[in-house]
Amino acid sequence: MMATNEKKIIPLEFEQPLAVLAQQIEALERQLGDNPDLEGDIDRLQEQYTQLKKSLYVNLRPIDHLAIARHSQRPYSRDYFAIWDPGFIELHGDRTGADDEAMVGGLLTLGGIKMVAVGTQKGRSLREKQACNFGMPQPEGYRKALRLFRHADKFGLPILTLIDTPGAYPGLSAEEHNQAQAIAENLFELSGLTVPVVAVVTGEGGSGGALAIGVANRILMLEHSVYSVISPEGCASILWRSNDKVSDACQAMKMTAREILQLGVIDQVIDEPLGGAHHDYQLAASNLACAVVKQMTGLMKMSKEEVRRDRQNKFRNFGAFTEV
Amino acid sequence: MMATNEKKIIPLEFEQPLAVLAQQIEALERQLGDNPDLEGDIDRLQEQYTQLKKSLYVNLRPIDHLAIARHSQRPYSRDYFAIWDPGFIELHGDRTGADDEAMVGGLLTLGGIKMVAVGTQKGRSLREKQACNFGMPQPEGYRKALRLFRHADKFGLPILTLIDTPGAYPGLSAEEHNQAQAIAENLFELSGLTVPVVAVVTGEGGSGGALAIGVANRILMLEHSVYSVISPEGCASILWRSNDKVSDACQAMKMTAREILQLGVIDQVIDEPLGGAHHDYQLAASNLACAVVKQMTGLMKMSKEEVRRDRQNKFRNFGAFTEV
Amino acid sequence: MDLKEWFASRQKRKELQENIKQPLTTEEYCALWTQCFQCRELLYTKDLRANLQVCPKCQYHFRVGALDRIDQMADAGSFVELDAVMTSTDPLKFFDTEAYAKRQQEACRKSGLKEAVVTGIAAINGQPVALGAMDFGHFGGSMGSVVGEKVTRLAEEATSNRIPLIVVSSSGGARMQEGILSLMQMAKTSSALKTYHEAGGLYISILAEPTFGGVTASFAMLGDLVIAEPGARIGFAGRRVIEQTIRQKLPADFQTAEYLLKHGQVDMVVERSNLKDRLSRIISYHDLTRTGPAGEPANGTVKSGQLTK
Amino acid sequence: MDLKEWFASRQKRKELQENIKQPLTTEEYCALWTQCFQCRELLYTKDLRANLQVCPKCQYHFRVGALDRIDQMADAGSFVELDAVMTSTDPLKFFDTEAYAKRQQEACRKSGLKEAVVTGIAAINGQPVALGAMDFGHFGGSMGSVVGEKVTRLAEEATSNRIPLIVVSSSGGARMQEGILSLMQMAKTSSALKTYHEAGGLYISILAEPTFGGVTASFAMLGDLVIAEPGARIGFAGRRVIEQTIRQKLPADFQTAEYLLKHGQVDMVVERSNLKDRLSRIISYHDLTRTGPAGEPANGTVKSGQLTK
Ligand SMILES: [Zn+2]
Ligand SMILES: [Zn+2]
Repeated sequence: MMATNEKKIIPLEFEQPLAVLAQQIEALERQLGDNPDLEGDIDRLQEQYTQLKKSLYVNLRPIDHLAIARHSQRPYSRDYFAIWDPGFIELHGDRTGADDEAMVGGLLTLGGIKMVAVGTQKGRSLREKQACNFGMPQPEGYRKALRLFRHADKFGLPILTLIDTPGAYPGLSAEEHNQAQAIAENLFELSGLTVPVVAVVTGEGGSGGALAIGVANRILMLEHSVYSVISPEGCASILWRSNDKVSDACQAMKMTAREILQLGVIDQVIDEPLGGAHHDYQLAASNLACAVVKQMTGLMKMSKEEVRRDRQNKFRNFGAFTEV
Repeated sequence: MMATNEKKIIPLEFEQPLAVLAQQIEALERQLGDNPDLEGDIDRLQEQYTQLKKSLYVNLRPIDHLAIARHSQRPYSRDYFAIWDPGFIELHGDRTGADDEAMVGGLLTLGGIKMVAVGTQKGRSLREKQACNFGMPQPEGYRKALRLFRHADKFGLPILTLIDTPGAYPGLSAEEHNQAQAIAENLFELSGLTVPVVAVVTGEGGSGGALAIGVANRILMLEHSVYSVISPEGCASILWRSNDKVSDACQAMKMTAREILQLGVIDQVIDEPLGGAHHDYQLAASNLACAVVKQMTGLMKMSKEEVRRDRQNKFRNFGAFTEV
Repeated sequence: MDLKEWFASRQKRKELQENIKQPLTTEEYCALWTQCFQCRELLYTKDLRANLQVCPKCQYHFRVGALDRIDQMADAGSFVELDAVMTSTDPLKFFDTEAYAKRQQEACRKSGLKEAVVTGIAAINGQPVALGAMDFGHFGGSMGSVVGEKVTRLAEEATSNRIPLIVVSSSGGARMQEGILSLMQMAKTSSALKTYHEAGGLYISILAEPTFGGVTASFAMLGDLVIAEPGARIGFAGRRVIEQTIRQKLPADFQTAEYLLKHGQVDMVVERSNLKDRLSRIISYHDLTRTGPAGEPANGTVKSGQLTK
Repeated sequence: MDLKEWFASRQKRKELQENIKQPLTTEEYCALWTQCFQCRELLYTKDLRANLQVCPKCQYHFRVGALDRIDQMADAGSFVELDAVMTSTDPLKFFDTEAYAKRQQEACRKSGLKEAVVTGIAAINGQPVALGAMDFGHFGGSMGSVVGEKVTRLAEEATSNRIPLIVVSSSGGARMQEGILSLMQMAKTSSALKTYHEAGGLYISILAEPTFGGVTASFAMLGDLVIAEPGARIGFAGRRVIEQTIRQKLPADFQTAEYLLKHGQVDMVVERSNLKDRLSRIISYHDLTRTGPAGEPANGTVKSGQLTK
């Protein structure tokens, strides 16, 4: 877990005006000892800073959300699990040859509810990032998740999944080990589970690789997270045949939390701390926990058959078509 | 399929006296044109040959059975499948990365019964032998078999397995891919199937690697086949600390078909053509088919629950102990 | 254009060709001949079609449109199309360099189809089946809401009629222009197949050149049995994307049907000329009237007159 | 010797040690000290035992006998042994360089046990469990008819009482001297675990140094959760056999608990000092009274007074 208090937050490109103001304030504060008259200026700038910050984050473009969702200091699954439950019992492995670190899972207690939690993991240090394959699971990772889903189903444990992945890994052995089948099997099996499943997109929801742990009764998204059928870079290069059109692709695909809520695909957008979850891990984790516990509590009142039918009906209704 | 009529049968060591007689007869026959008086000698030798052959095969030592079971011309699973059903539909792969050629399976019709057939396969040519890893499946092979077992169970198709394997492969990736778990899971799942399972040891029944497809309602063995908890070579080297004691190990372990029948572990010993199945593929296949069809027909009269309980009870009763 | 119209227009075309003996335009001439992608042989298009779109010289399996595919697999006259008029709306008002609505019109004009999959009930050697065929020629065979909905309904149809389900996939993946809704079709179809599976259904998935992305990672890989056509390229990620990611050359036969067979991903590779017979024989092994939802014998049996709702 | 006798004799030994202050024999002196296999430190045996047989210097986990293991895991006084008097017959009249019957006597003398596994009902932090522990010191922890039968009965006991099942494995594999009957124990135990599984039971398998062969390839690898002890060597085939077969050196950490963790075969590696607490916490997640055989809520709940038959 990264302690945000001790570490300087790296500003994003669209946050530069804010960063400039902050620097000015800091400079003035250093001179304050010599020149007490500056206090007024500082106050004025501080006010300006607060205003700018507020307005900045209400008028974010889709590509800005994407930048926040991908922020290198954004809390990852392990951060949430550690904040929520220091006694989290991690379960490893697919039983057939690999323990994919890009997929973390185990026994978690949240708001008094005992559950199986599974999440993609990006890694913080370079070494971790490589170990986690930058958050791109291999087929072995999806199969590890499936093993935990089945465990949960057997013992009536509700399931929480946290999604933050660019997608499945486009690699040689991933194809050889049939990642298409691994993803498909997860969709297939998740749809048949008789325990409540709550999925939260906490960062990037990257296509099939995200959906593989996202077939849930309730799908939530953090305010600045994104969810899309293809990466905006992929979309831009295919449809615009240009790498400069990523922003257009973000816009066109309607991939932000609020847009996807409007499309009716998700159930709730969870507020983040101002500027993004990486500004305050504790608050982000707490907001997330509240939302999850509330949804889970509701679902846990259903019978096994109801909970399954609820999930299947949800996905059954997705689609936009006419029959005339 | 090897055509035995066209190919000379390679004699085993204990068959040498027979081979010598056969050579003498042949030599005399070549001289018969010059010296018609030899006919009497030939007849006498021929009589001797027939007598010797008969007595030879009723007094086989365990290690002689082992030699026949391992004979390089012994019919393998593919030979039986091809003789029984030219329309055999082979099904490949474990779905997650490998198609182990040491484990063959598919949809087979035998005596009018549609079934799923699975068998280990040793390979005939050097290239085939290597492709089949000399009949030693990898974990992927056991998982392929399991996939077919589950298919059979879903569609109510009875299962036939043919066992002829030195055992699971003692290799690096086999261990890394958790072959112990692969074997254990097969035992676990086979015991729960609700379709009839008939297993036949057709050659070598090598320990856990054999049992992994051998948890059946009825277990049959070909007359000269063997079935043991460890290879006699392994047993000799561990218990006698000597490679010369293989014959003693064979004797001590009680691994021949008749001995195992006496121990109550198998249900039937199937006659082979005189000298072994490799002397007459058609006859061997036909004997085997008759036995299988008869057993299968009986089992198919049971209900799903009965067939499962029958199998579980069978294995529940194996063991020799006292409680005083 | 539904299947009946298509057959009618094909008949008309035939008659036209025989009646009018005028010199050919260049376009008409080109349509007469097809060059094999693999061996470069120049083939008479009519012969190629008669040979099920397989090059008689090198056995290269050309792509087959959805209607031709059904024609090849279903007993003559047995196919009854479902959901023929379903079309996609434009939920995102998607616009890249062109509006999605415009691109859809274009796709329909090119393929002569309303969408990238044609579904219905048919018979294969007398055995009733639920049959779907994708058409790569329509919008790259991409899966949007309509493809997802039609495949889902087909699975539901197969479930309620207790008949085998056969889907021939050929797709570039999910349809980007419908954004997240396209992605959700993967889950929707998989969920319908789960229900079908638990009801004891037999689903045979056929993978044709090419099958990629969200289609592979959902219904295409969920067959009880999976059959690939020779040479078909099948995968999740595209070859070029993988090469860019891992910065190394991939094997020449990477992601071909034969490569997948070697890597345990498909049950068999079947030549198109044997496909119908093989399907028929496989189906004969799976008596769906025998097993019911709980694995117990079903109460009723399928009557062929009661196949469609 | 059953557990009660063992505790009694241990108590007697303790008293003896305290009362008699005579000079030690060489044997007694050697028994007082143990050298760590890993760091070579000379450890006072009593301290080592007090530290759960873990080297305080390098954390090397020594093998633990079945009775000590139960002592470490079960709440004091909670263990009630099952099938304490079961012994193997000699179905094959097996003779190698010595008769099997003779070897059995020898094994009992060395281990002080009747067989290579001790099973019973116990409590872990108040939670009733079915508990089995293997003893490598008895006949190499090999599985013959008795080990198979006792593990099977333990699983059946766990099934009928709806309590968690915990088995600590430590074994060289199947017992050759019982031939094919030993092999069949793999299937017998796995079959009992299948029934337990379908009844919704929680089975935690603990793999201790060393676990190999037929034990690994049956009940040891069938846990809902699989826990290994640090440094424990676990596998199917032995390291030397593999090296001879593949003719290459194996990695130094091959088949260690940590290697298995990296290769996805075990859920976690847990130090012995944390094991009881970890088990207790894991069990608290799995309420076996909640799920019944068909995945529906069970009718009754477990009453701790009704644990043994
Ligand atoms: Zn060609
Ligand atoms: Zn030490």
